Amino acid sequence: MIDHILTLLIFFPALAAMLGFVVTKDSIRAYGIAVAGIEFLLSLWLWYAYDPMVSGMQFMEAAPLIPAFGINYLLGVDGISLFIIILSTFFTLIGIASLTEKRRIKDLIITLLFLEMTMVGVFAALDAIVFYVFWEFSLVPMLYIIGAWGGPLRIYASVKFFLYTFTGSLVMLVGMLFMAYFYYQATGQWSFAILEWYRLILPENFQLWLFVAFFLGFAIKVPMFPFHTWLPYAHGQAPTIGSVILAAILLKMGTYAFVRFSLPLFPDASVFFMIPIAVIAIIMIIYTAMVAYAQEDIKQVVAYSSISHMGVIILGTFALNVEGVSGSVFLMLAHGVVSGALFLLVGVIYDRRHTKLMSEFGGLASVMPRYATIFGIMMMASVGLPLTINFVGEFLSLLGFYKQSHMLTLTAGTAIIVGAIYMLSAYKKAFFGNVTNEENKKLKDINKTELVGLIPLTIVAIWLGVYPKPILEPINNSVESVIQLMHDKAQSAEAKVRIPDLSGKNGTNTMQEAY
Amino acid sequence: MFEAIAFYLFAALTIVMFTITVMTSQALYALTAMAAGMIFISAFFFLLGADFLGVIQIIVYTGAVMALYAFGMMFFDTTRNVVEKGTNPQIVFVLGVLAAVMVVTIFVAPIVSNNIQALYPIQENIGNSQAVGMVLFTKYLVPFELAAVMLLVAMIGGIVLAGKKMDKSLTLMKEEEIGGLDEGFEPEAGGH
Amino acid sequence: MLEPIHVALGSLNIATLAPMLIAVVGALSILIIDLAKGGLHKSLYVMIALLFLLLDLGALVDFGGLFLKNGTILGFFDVMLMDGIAIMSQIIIVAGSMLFIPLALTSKRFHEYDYPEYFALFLFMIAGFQFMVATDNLIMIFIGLETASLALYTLIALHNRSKSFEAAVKYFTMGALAAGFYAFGSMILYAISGSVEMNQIATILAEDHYSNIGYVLLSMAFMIAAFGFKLSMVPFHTWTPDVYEGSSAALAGYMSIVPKIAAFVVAMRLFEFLVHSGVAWLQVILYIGVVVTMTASNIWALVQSDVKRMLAYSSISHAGFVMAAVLIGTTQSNTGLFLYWALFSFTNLGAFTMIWVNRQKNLLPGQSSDHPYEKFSGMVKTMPMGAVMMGLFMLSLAGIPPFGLFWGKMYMIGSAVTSGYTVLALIMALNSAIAGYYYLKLIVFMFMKEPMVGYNQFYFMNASLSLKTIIGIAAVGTIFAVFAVNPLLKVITLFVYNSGY
Amino acid sequence: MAITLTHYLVLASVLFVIGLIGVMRRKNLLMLFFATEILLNATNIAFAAISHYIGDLSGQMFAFFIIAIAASEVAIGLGLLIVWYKRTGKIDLDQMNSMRG
Amino acid sequence: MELYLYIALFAPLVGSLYSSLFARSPKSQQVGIIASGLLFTSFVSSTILLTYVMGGHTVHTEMMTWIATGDLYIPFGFVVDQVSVVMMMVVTIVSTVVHVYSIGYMDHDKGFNRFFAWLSAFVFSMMVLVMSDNFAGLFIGWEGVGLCSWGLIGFWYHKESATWAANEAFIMNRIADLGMLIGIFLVYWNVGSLQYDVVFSEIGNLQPVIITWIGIFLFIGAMGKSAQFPLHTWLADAMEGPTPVSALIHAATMVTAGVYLVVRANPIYDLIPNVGIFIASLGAFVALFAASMALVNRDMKRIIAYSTLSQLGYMFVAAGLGAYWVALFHLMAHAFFKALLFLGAGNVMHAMHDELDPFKMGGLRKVMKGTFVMMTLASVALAGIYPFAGFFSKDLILEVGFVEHHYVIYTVLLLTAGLTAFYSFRLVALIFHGEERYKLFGIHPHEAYKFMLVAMSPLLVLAIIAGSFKMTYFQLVMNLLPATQYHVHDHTTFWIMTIGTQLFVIAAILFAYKKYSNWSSVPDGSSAMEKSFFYKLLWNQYYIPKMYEEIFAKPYAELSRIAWKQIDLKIVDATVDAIANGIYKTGENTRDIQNGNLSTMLRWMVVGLVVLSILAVAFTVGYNVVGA
Repeated sequence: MIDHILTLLIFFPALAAMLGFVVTKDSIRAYGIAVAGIEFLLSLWLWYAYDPMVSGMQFMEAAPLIPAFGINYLLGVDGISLFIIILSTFFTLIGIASLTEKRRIKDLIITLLFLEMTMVGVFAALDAIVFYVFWEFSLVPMLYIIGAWGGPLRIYASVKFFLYTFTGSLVMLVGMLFMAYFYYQATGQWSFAILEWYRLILPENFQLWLFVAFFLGFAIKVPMFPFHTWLPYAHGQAPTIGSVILAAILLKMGTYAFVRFSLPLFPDASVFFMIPIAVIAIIMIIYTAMVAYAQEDIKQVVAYSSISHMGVIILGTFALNVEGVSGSVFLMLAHGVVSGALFLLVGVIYDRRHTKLMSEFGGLASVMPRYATIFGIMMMASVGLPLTINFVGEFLSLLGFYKQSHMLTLTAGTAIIVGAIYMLSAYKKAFFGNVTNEENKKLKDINKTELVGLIPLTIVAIWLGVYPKPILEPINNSVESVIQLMHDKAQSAEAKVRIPDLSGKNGTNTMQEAY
Repeated sequence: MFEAIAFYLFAALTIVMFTITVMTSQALYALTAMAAGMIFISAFFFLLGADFLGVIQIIVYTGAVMALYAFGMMFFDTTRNVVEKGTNPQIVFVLGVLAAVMVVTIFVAPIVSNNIQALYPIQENIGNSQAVGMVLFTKYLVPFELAAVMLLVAMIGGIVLAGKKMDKSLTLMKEEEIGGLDEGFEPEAGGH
Repeated sequence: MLEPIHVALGSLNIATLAPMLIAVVGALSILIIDLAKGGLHKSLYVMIALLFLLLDLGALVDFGGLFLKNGTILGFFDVMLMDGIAIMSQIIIVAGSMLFIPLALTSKRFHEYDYPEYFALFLFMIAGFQFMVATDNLIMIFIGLETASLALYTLIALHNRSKSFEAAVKYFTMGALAAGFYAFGSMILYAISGSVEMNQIATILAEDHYSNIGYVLLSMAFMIAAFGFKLSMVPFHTWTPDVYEGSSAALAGYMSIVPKIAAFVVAMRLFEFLVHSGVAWLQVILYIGVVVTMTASNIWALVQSDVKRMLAYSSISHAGFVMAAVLIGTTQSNTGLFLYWALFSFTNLGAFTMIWVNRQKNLLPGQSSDHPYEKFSGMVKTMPMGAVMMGLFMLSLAGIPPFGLFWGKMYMIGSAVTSGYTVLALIMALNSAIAGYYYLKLIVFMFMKEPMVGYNQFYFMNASLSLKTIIGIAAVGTIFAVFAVNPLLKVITLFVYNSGY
Repeated sequence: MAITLTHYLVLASVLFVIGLIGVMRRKNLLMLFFATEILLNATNIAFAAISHYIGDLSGQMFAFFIIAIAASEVAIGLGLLIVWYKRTGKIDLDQMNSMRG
Repeated sequence: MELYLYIALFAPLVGSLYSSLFARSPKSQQVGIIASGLLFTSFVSSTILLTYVMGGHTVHTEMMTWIATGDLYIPFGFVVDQVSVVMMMVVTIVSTVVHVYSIGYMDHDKGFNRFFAWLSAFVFSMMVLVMSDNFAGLFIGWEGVGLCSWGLIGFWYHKESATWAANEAFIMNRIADLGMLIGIFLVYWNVGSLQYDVVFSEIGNLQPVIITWIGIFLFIGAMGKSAQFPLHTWLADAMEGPTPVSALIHAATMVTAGVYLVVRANPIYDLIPNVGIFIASLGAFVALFAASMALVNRDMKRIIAYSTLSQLGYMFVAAGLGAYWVALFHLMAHAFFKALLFLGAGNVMHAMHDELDPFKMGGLRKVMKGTFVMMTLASVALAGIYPFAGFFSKDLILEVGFVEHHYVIYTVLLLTAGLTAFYSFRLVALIFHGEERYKLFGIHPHEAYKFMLVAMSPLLVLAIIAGSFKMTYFQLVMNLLPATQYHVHDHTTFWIMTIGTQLFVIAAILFAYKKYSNWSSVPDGSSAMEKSFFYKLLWNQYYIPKMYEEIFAKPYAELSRIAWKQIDLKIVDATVDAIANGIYKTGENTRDIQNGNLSTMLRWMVVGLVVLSILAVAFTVGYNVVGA
């Protein structure tokens, strides 16, 4: 069974979703929790069985799918993807457990389970087309969630979300096909296997074009400035569960893909585009933080803050050294936990007041103290306070990029300032001051259902801030092999310098060993 | 010389006839002019030694097709002229002239080829009809049979479409109406 | 005196006629049954037609085996040409027809199905298409094409309401013009080569080194116009939306698949040798044609308010997409063409069947067409399975993996990339994105809007077991396409490659 | 001044274009069908001429089949026109405007 | 010894967690008592460690790995050495006192339990800050105290001004923290480690320019935490928090973290004297600058806050000039008397029902004897009168300036010493002497709880006698810090200086008493002095807060609004929508190509044909031309 655990992980939720059609409306929530719980336990088992000392792929699975065109069903996890998979299952469980939605809950839970399949699939896929299949299919459940359970502008938001990301990924598909063609030219065989592609050393000009093609798909998903405008709408209109999954997992697909595809496939192009991308990342960080500060809707603040944080992740990824990339992978998880929790929290107040405008609130801290506390903890985590999960990632990302550019890091570092500005001012507007609005006076504090989701997240946010090692270590090992691979493949002199050579280091696997 | 005179004469006649066909507003003129044009075309066939075609042309076109059209005209009561309020007639002529110029530009260039061989050569000593028959029933047997199928299709189609059963539309009728209709509605087999 | 010709019967390869003859015999037997005893229920004719089509398919599969063993089979003085693409396209034609014909078994009565002739004409039409693809003789192609077209015009009109007459007349008139183009184009080819068989024409032109380039190009201009009409390439596409709207949804779905594959095969035979000969003109023209067709029809599809019309424009766009294969002209792209079309058949058939299923007899109040988007609004609440099915087909049409059409699209784009048409590949990809919008629009209506009061009783009005079965088959074919792609690819590649394309 | 193939081809093109003009400008459907006949006839002349000049019978065959096709088209065309006329009482194509866009 | 280390470190954390369990429950005395008890434990452990360290040992322990990736290795490592143990003592003493005091002070507050949770958490963070053995650990504490400071300044979160001040403090500190973070990055990428011992032993191998940058960036961090110009405005505003908080955080401990950082990083600053000069100059400037603002302020707590700021300036002068031990010594002494002063002020506030304007008080001497004595003595200590603590530490800094030949700095500091004495006693005089102006406002002041005064007494004792530890202290820290003795070698000069300074200070005190001890009315802005330019300048804090508001806060808000409404919605998003709409509009505008008219359709077909044939002809012509 352990040999096929990834297949199980991917298709168990889908199968359960199909069977879910039979379950009655009243018991569907329990069913959903059970399924998501089993899935989560399976993913924990995956972690348990995972050997953190091995940097390469584990639990590899292979089955022919369209061998005539080099497409195979290839799965595997390494330290980079392992925890994002766990995060996916974790958030699905939490999302379903703390679901407060009443309308057509059966459809919603079935959709969520399908979404879970696609999320796990994206992170476990080792074949570009299989990856693409899950990547693209994940749009559909999300489209439905936003479009059917969202706010007044839900249709606009969902269609925008869908078409925008769809467009980007189609360009990426062309890139993938070109890559496969290049592989075909080099070896005489079709292959979409990522690990096979890793072996290729592409000429620099090809790298540049392919990098751009992949970049477009990933950048829209992340979303990077200036492709980010779908996100505020999507978040603004999506129901709580939609925002949570979107922020926690779906956005990570983009950054994950950068680490999985762009970096190891195109080391020279990565170095070539490092500075422009860093500049975009910095614009994301500062500009969206400013936009977040101007928001009136608290959910939009969190939405824009997501973009801002994704900027830091991108920056860390393009640090192209172990510290930065590990940091950015860690920050993906951290941001997933924190922003997911923040969206859940916003959902709590939205359920009670059916508004998300901060001007409607004020003084919530005295009416809903427990809520304010958890919100405060998560806000501080979002701001990147040490000993919270976000700090580790942000610190490492910035630290990593500092190696590449002092000035840019200094500018990007303003993230910690501007982040504090919008978060604190939002918190102040919503929670501090006197209760002015009559409707707020009788608000009930956070209830058990909601705590079910939030308590574990709070624990994780602090636990991993204090003791990130169990996660950071496997990440580090896998990232080291990626960086070494990049160094070995790099052709330009600049890239050789920019990407550190780890081969002298003890315990580091070289490219051949790892893959 | 005779050939040239005949060519130019019939060319002029055909062109005039067909021009009348497309330009006149009287359906009857058009029909008559076309019938005449068809006959003049058969003259070209005779000129070119395609006797069989010439005969077929006269029989089929002037005989069958024209009769059909004439029948149609009577049916449609073409005394009520369709007002041809030609929208943008200049476009039509510009397009026409352009097409003519382009095609003619190409056609004035002689065909240069050393590789054209007659696959089914016209033999001088054999009558055209015989030769045609020979080819038609060997090489073109299948197309010939298929043409028969096509004519069958056309026949069935024509009959079905013009038949009485088309007067009432089951597609548009409500189910109850059809139900009531069934007793009185004699489903004629195929309408022939 | 003319020498009598002795022809050995065996050399004729009469068997090459078998598939078409089966269809013709089927049609004739329907007519005879009707003569013998009128007033029989349509289900009888449906089943007879199905049986004959099954025989037809069996014969084709048999030919497939023969082809793989012996290569291309010629028959009847080389008029009949059973090569790989002929067999494959015929299989698609017959299989598509088999999925189509049960759609006659609606729970409502529509005019055309009261005619046994309808089924006879249908089989004649199939025979026509089969002849059209199984030859490289321009005369034969013309007659096959006309047989099929004339039958098709009649079938459209038999729906018997003014829109279908209008559609049929429009289609017919434009078809007549296109026939003129075809005849003129063939004439020019004949003038410069002295032959009406495409392989000979190709040989002679090559031997001449295309010295009559003007004639060649002019003939191609006429041919592109003629086949542009059949394949509904812009600006010869204008009939498509009207005809689709005017005919019954079932027939519209059929038209989006079968006639086009026949036309594609002829286009492949006709254009590809020129594409390969390095006549840049044709490449440029096809390039422009493909891009304009894809893009323009997509853009027009965006603004449609009727689902069937939208699907009409969408099928124009798909045809443009596939036409790229002819432009690229590699084995991979031609394989992609058939793969795409096979997958497209399932999906599009499903989509049109879904529309057929909720066809009501008369127009809805306040609407001017049969299938406005509003009719589908909130469908997920009243008819969840129906909505899911329709959504599935829309997603597949949009090219969302892992549904059927994605694999076709991927392979087509892949073949473009492989042949150096990177920009074309990008345009194809971006067009898929634009297309996403209108498919999504229907999904939005079905899944995200509230049902319109008074409309919901129209869902599944026309459903019957056989229609549901067809939808089921189409859905299964669409969802599990991924497992069919590999065997399909292998077989198609073998067929295409061995036919020299 | 011998009559060459070019003469015939030019004649055919001229007739073809006359047909095209007719197709484009006719609003009366019946008369529009006349124009389509002209198109085919123009081609027929060219086929016969080519056949004559290169001494090959295929052209005549083609023309023969074109005549058959033209005849079939007339049958179907008239059939369609009749149902259309019976339903609407018109044969004016400008009246055919229930579908657009 | 590690056990004591962990007790000292984690006892406050336990206290905090325990208190936070009750955070939402009604006030419960035991929470305060237990928290205080745990802090006392911490204090005892620190004392034990102190004796241990005095024996010439240090304790260095690594609890566990925190972050390890690539070459980066950051453990949770703690070190108790001569420097950190001094800080630990200061922190634990003052915080224990403040905790006990708070039991009384926060007696009537709804958020009693919550207060202790925050306060203990702060102590924990501070302990992490001082005990960490690496820069990252320092940064944890650094940010942790910032967080607690935020929570405590904004403790009364229903007050707009409090939450505003809390956010201001946090954000300003964040600005400085960025500098610190960059400093840490620089250290890491140049040294390869963040451990103090590694860094300090290898720092000498680096290029001077890099060391300079490291020094500058680390000092930027220090500037924020220690509220040095220009990041000083938050400190005065932070007085919105409860007074014990001001005593603990904004006087004794947190704000001195900057000084601690410079002292801790002395091997770095030793190598870059230029930066040191800058630090010293800035310190001197801030000393004078803050003192001048204190002269006219009418908010009791703000006056003390400015005084703190001014004293921090002194410390930076010392540290900048390389007299790290002096800086640390003044830090310690200052912690005691300044905390005392704040707690006294807290008593006054309590008595006066949170009235802060000393002009509205007066004559409180009679009702608040204990407080009066304590505040007066604390002020004396602050003024640096012999033999109080301030004399030993502050005068030493003046001497350092003199000995190091920085006479300008010396003069400035001397002047500041006079000002310090003046405003301190202006405050004392206004509060405790003169007419009982509070009666105008109908207030009935009363002395604080006894135990609060008792709790304050250790600080009083220390404020008095701390100076006598000087040599012991020197012996202790010289193991780690440069053991430079700062003596004016010329005895005459020394005595003239010392006595002169004392006289100058005493004169200032007397002047203050003379001017304010008989004050009778509450100023209403009508006097000539209040209208003078300088008064207004000082009263408005040199218009700096206003300037920040105008230059940074408002434009930032405005820019943010523009970024959202104009750029994001109207440019970025609108572009995307415009593309989509453009495509859609194209469809709308061209759909009439299919206008349903058969004639048009046929014409389009012919158009297509004609275009194709034109292209064919064009190509043919071109082909022939080129071919020929």
